[in-house]
Amino acid sequence: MESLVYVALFAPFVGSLFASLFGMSERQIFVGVVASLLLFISFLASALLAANLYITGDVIHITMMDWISAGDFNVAFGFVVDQISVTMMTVVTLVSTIVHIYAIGYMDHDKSFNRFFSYLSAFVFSMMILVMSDNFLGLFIGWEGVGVCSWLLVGFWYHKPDQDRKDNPSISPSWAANEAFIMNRIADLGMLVGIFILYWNTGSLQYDEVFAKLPELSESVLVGAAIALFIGAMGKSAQFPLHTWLTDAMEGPTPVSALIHAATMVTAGVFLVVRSNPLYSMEEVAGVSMFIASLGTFVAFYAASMALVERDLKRIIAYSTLSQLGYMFAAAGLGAYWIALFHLAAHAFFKALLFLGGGNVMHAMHDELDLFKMGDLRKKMRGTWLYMGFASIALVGLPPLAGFWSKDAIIETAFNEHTYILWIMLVITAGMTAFYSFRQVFLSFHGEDRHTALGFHPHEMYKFVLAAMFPLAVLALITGWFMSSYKEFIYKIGESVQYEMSDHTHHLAIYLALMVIFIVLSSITFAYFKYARTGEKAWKRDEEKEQGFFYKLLINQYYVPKFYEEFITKPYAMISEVFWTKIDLKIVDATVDNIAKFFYATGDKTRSMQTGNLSNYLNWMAVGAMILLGVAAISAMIGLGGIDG
Amino acid sequence: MLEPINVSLDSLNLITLAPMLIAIAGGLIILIIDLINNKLDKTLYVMLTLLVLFINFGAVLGLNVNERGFFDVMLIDGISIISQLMIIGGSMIFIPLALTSKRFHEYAYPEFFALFLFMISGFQFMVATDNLILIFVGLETASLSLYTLIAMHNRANSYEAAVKYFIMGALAAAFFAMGSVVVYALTGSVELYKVAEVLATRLDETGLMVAILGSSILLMVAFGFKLSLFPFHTWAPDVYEGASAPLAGYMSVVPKIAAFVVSIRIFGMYIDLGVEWVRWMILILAVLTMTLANIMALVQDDVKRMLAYSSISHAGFIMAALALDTTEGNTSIFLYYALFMFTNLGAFTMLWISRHKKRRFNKRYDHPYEKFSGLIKIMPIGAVVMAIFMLSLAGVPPFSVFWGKIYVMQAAVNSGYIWLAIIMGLNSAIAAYYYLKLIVYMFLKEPVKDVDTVYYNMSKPLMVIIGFATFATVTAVFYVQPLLSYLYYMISASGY
Amino acid sequence: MIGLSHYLILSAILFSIGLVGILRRRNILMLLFATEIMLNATNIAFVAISDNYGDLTGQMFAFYIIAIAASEVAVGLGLLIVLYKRHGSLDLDDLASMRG
Amino acid sequence: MDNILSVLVFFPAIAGLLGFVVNKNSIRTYGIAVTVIVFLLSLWLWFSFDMSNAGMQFVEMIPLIPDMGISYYLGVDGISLFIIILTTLMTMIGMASMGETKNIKNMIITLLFLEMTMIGVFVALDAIIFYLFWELSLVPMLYIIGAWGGPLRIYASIKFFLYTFTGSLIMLVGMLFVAYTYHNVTGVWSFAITDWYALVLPIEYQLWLFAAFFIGFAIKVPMFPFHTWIPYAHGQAPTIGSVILAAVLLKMGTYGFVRFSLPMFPDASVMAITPIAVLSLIMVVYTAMIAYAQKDMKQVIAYSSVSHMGIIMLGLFAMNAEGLSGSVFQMLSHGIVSGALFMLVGMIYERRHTKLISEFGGLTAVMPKFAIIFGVMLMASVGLPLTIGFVGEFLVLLGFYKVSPVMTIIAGTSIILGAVYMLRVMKFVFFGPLEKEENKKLKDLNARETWSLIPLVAIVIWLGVYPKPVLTPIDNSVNALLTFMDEKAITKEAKDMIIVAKSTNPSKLNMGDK
Repeated sequence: MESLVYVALFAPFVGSLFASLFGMSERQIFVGVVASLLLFISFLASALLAANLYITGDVIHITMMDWISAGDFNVAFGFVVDQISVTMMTVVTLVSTIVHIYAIGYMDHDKSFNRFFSYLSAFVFSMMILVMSDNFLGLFIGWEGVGVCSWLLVGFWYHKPDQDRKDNPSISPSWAANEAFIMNRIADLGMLVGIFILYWNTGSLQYDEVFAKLPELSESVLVGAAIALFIGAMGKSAQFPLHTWLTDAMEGPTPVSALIHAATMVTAGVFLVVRSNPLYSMEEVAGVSMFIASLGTFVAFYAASMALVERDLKRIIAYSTLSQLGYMFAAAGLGAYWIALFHLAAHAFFKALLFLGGGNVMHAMHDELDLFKMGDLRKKMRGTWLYMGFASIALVGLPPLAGFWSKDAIIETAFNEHTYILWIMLVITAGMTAFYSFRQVFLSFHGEDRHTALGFHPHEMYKFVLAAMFPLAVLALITGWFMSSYKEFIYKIGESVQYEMSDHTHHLAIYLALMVIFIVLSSITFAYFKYARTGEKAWKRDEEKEQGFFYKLLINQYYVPKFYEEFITKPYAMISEVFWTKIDLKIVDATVDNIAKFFYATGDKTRSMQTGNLSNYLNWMAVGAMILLGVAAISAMIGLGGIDG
Repeated sequence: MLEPINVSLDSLNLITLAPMLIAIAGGLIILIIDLINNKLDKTLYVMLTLLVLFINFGAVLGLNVNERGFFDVMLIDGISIISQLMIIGGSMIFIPLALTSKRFHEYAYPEFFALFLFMISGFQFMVATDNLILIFVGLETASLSLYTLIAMHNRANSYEAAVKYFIMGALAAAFFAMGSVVVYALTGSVELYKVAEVLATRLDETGLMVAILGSSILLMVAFGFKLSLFPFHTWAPDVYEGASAPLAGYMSVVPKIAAFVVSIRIFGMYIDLGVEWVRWMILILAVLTMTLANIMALVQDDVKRMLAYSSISHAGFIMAALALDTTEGNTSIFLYYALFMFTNLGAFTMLWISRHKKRRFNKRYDHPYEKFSGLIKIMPIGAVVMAIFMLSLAGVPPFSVFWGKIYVMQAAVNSGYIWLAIIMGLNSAIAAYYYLKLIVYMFLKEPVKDVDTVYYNMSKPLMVIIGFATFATVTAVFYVQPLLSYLYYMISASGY
Repeated sequence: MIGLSHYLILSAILFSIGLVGILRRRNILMLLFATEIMLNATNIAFVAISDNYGDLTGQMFAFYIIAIAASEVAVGLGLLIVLYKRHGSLDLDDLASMRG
Repeated sequence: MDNILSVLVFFPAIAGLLGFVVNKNSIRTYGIAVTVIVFLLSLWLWFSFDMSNAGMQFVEMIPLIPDMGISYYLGVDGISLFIIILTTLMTMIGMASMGETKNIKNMIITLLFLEMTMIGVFVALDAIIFYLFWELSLVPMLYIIGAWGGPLRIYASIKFFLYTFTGSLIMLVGMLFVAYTYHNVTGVWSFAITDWYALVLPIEYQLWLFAAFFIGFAIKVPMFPFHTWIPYAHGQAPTIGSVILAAVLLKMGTYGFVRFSLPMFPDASVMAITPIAVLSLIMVVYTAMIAYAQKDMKQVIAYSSVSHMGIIMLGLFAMNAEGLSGSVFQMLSHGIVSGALFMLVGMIYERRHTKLISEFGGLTAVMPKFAIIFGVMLMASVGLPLTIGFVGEFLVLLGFYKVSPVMTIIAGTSIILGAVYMLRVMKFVFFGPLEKEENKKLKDLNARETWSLIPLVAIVIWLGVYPKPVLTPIDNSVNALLTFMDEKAITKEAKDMIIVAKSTNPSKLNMGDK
């Protein structure tokens, strides 16, 4: 079994290295194929491990080699395959494999094809380290590793120039990449602090050792660690206020968005909270957990609201990702860790499917993403239309698709915990989700044909690509059916992940579900009437409405990016400039130079005593005698002199 | 009834006089040879002088420590021996510098060499006695010869320099004489050991303090002048500039050694007696001298003038050691000068080999910095050697002056004068700038013009001297230990 | 009765005169004379003190000073003659080509 | 070979002297050959180094001036061992990658002398010998900056020299005072550092002496506010000068703290934690911000150097093995990474004769290899895990967290600010459209350049993934140091602050051999 762990972990790494060998040469299809195959191997290994774990229940824990040891600090490269990590491993490798295959088709025309696969496989490798590590520092390796790969992949089309924020809210791929990296770094600092707190209080960073010592720790330490680690999670999972990078990250190629910014990396924050569930379920940190749930709910709502008016296909999906991450945090914060993890998995499948469908549209439309320029695409792209529609149904949570089971469980949890405000907001958000998802589907695939007039001639994606997406569709359909067996599977970890609804909630569950379904269906209907009709009643762009306050507020993302630019980026640049030109050069350096200049100037002054005139010289001698007299007299008077006997 | 004068030759201990007599005799021989044949070449006289100096050196080495002679006027103690050795050693390095490839006026006269030997005997008298009369006689003999030697360089500047030096020297001599009067009036003696004895018994008298004040100030003016301490240093830059480069280098070392010996004898006596203000006077003069000379050196445009100020600053540095009045302090004076001698003479010799008959680079100066621009391209070895001298002067280890410097600073620290050590350190840092300036010109700038004429005055003997100075500068670390233990032994043997 | 103190005061006055001369005079020859006056002032003091103590050392010193003063004049005048030949003047203010 | 240290020190110098004879056309090969030999010697030193011994090894002692207590006294421990290897490595690689053609002979000879002085500083166990090499190292550097530098080179070189010189003279006074105190206590003159370790000084002395040594070292590090010489020095120096300066010369300052200040003045060191930490934090944040404002690529790296040195300083005063070992490790990492970055900037400068960020853009398209190596070094510079930059930075922050969480968080902003300024460079130089005509014709790295960088890339990753071979000896010596400090400290505060690792095995520890 141990070798399977290594296979699962290192197969993507080998793929990455293999692809990087050809990084600078021409496009080679086999590079993509080999990388995909290796990922598939990794998936198989993960699946075998999962099956083994399901059957035997033996958690595999291995230590590969020492990493850092100094003083009492000792961290090794250790990996653990338990229910949590194996869930993530399977999901990650599965989605990755499909995205890899998809990318072979999608990146067909890109001259940096090989480089792309190198990055993408490297990402998977980092992600595997992240989920498999048995200690916080190993997790941090993966954490940073996925950050770098995200940076590389978002900025993949580095050659694109910067644009004005009005023309492109993400400015440019390289800008978006940097934004993502830097924002994540801010959160990473929080994570590091969490690691420091845990190390100095427990003397270790290995999960089991740390968690075993948690009960001995004081409240402040626990709260501090919980907050610090959650700050780390906020960055990676793009929670408010560190959320702006996620939508900007849509500048990357679509497979990247599907894999990294929907299915896997952004869920790392959720994974961290789930992984640290013994910490977050401590009574002392209940406040923090509540905050996590509230923030998650808020983000779910907040992101959904922005998606309502967005015109950019990918950004809508990004907002929906953000919103769904909010759901996951809400569940995790409320203690339903396994539900969060289950939603994470289900979401990974349907969201990847949605994104890949979006990629097909984009590919067909020559990178045009404006919904207002599409319409009636279903005739030309039937397969894509089916996939995207299907994925949207999963997303909005209609039974029997995956989204229904997991999301409904979260809403139920909010009800069960008597946090009714959260519950109401989550329900409303579900309605909003339904509206914007189908607004997007209808605007692009239904209604009047707006694209032909603009000179677009869309065509369907390659067959093998569509075929590759099929497993995702299947998973989006069936995942939910295995909820109870998953529950049974993950409950073996221990008490802290177990979560059951109260009997009261259990009785009401069916009505609650029906209510949500009703809201969702009415939203879809509304969207249909507004956007999907043709002819007379076809949707027309209403420029006037776009000037409204709320519309502008939403389309400008509540002016948060603007705020960051005006109050953080620009002042930072300004202060830096002041530090450099005003303080460093004018004060610190000038002081040093002035000391030197002072001596030089004194020299110039003093040298004037050297007039060359003998008479002055002789006078100086007399002056000198006077000085000596003065010195002697003074030192005698102040007692330095006299006779010491 | 008058007793017949009966002086036994043994009690005279004439051997103590031998070194000076050798020098004087040598000078006379040179004059006589010239009378017989006045067409002889300077090389003869140079070698003759050198031989005389060798014999002289040997005679000094043969002296026993702590002897008196010639009616107890001569005092051969440790410091008189080591200072005589250093004086002769410095002179031996100096005299071959006459053998330049170009002809210079002064070396055409045999009188130059005779006067030179007389001057040495003067210095030797100064250091080998504790009698104020003999000190005065030695001092004046040496000074008068030196004035003449400067003037013999035969340029407008040399006369100006000689006259300035002469007049100020005469004034200093008057101050010395007056100081001696006060001492004599106080104690009825001009022999320092007796003076010390008398003063020690009468220290509690108030009136005495005033007189001590007078005598110490008068003598301090005289020696402040000789040692070029601020504000009596004003002659030094002009005289160094006017004199020929080797002579300027010589003046920055040998006369100062002699003057330091006398200063140790006189002011050391005062400090030993517990007259603290003398210590403070010296300290303040020393600090002022090293600092002001340093910052004046910063702004110089001429290398020779810069070296003149630097020599003043070094003298101030050493003067501070004198104020410590410990064996270590006194040892450090000699150690410093022994190490400084090679480097400084070497540096001035480097100027000497680049000396032109006419001023090519600047109307006012012989050795402006521009002259050395890009020297690394013209004569790489010369540039490296000069840079070594400059670094040594700046106190960069492992070159010779550094070892002197840390010994002085260690002596200051050991006596509790940490502030003094810090001032010394900071001064070294300031000084580094102007030494560096020359290095910058030599290594980092492009040559300006007349590139072929920089080593105009080069000759084999000069190369030997420079090579020797370089060797001594670079390998200092290996001979500091024997030198130091010898000096320390000699000085502690003579009770300082 | 002329006592020791009178001699000493005379000596001090002479010394001061010499010093003032040195400080104020502009002609180099005059400076030379002024230093001679100062040396002679010390001579007077030496001889007077010597007489007071009944000790010959002071007088010896005085003789040496006289001798040295004489040689000083010899050297000094020699220098001044050359200088005068070159410059045509013995004014101090003309003798300032080196400065700074 | 017991005298391997002397061989290491003097071999480059002798080779430098002999180099005068070598013909100008062959001198480059000669230089590379010599530095390779020195590097191999240093590797040999590593292999024959006894990893389990935390004390001084390969000790050589010849009295030079016994009356003053000065002796030729050399030795290495785990801390200095790797800095020596870093020195020989960076000299070798710097020499191999050097594109300079003007006056190449002088350059090579100067570099060889410089190598002698640098190794000398790190092996010296006698304060005066240490000082000797310390000062002597200024001279070749002065020449390198001044002769091959940019337009302001003379100003920059003099500033560099005088600033360091001034500081070290104050330090010299401190050394003399320690020797004097040692003499008072024992009656023997000695400048041997290991002798000085045994000296227990009263608090007041410790504070003053700490201050004196601090000035000498802080200027070299350079710590805020003594750092202003470094932008000029780096800005004007030729590539090789910057490489050596950043990689090795700055380490002399931090090494000095480890070798002198900490073991000799444990109480004063503990008292100085807060002031030094504040200065370090200013270094970290303030210079990182200044780096962001720079228009010249090289200046960005120069200021980033200062910022990283702030982290190193912080680690030195963490007073626990995690921070201190991390700090020493970070010295190595900073040496390699900033050295490589300076080399990279130098390579682009050779092609375009400008270092202004605004002159570039989109270089990845024409220089992919260059961009990749730059990217790797950039990531190491911002402390990405599994690169060499992470290990040290993490350990330092971890260690200092024990001292002050708040300060650690402020220092931790270095991982954010570092990313900010480095990514800005990356974006404007390598990303974006390739617009300028001159840039379109740029050639990618040639074989010489690539092969001189690849070893560095390999080390960056090797020590990022498996730092143990280096970290263990460092940690042994650091533990010995901390144990020693803890025993020597006289105040309770100091004893409380200094944390000796529980895993320290006392039987292995000995400070010095005398």
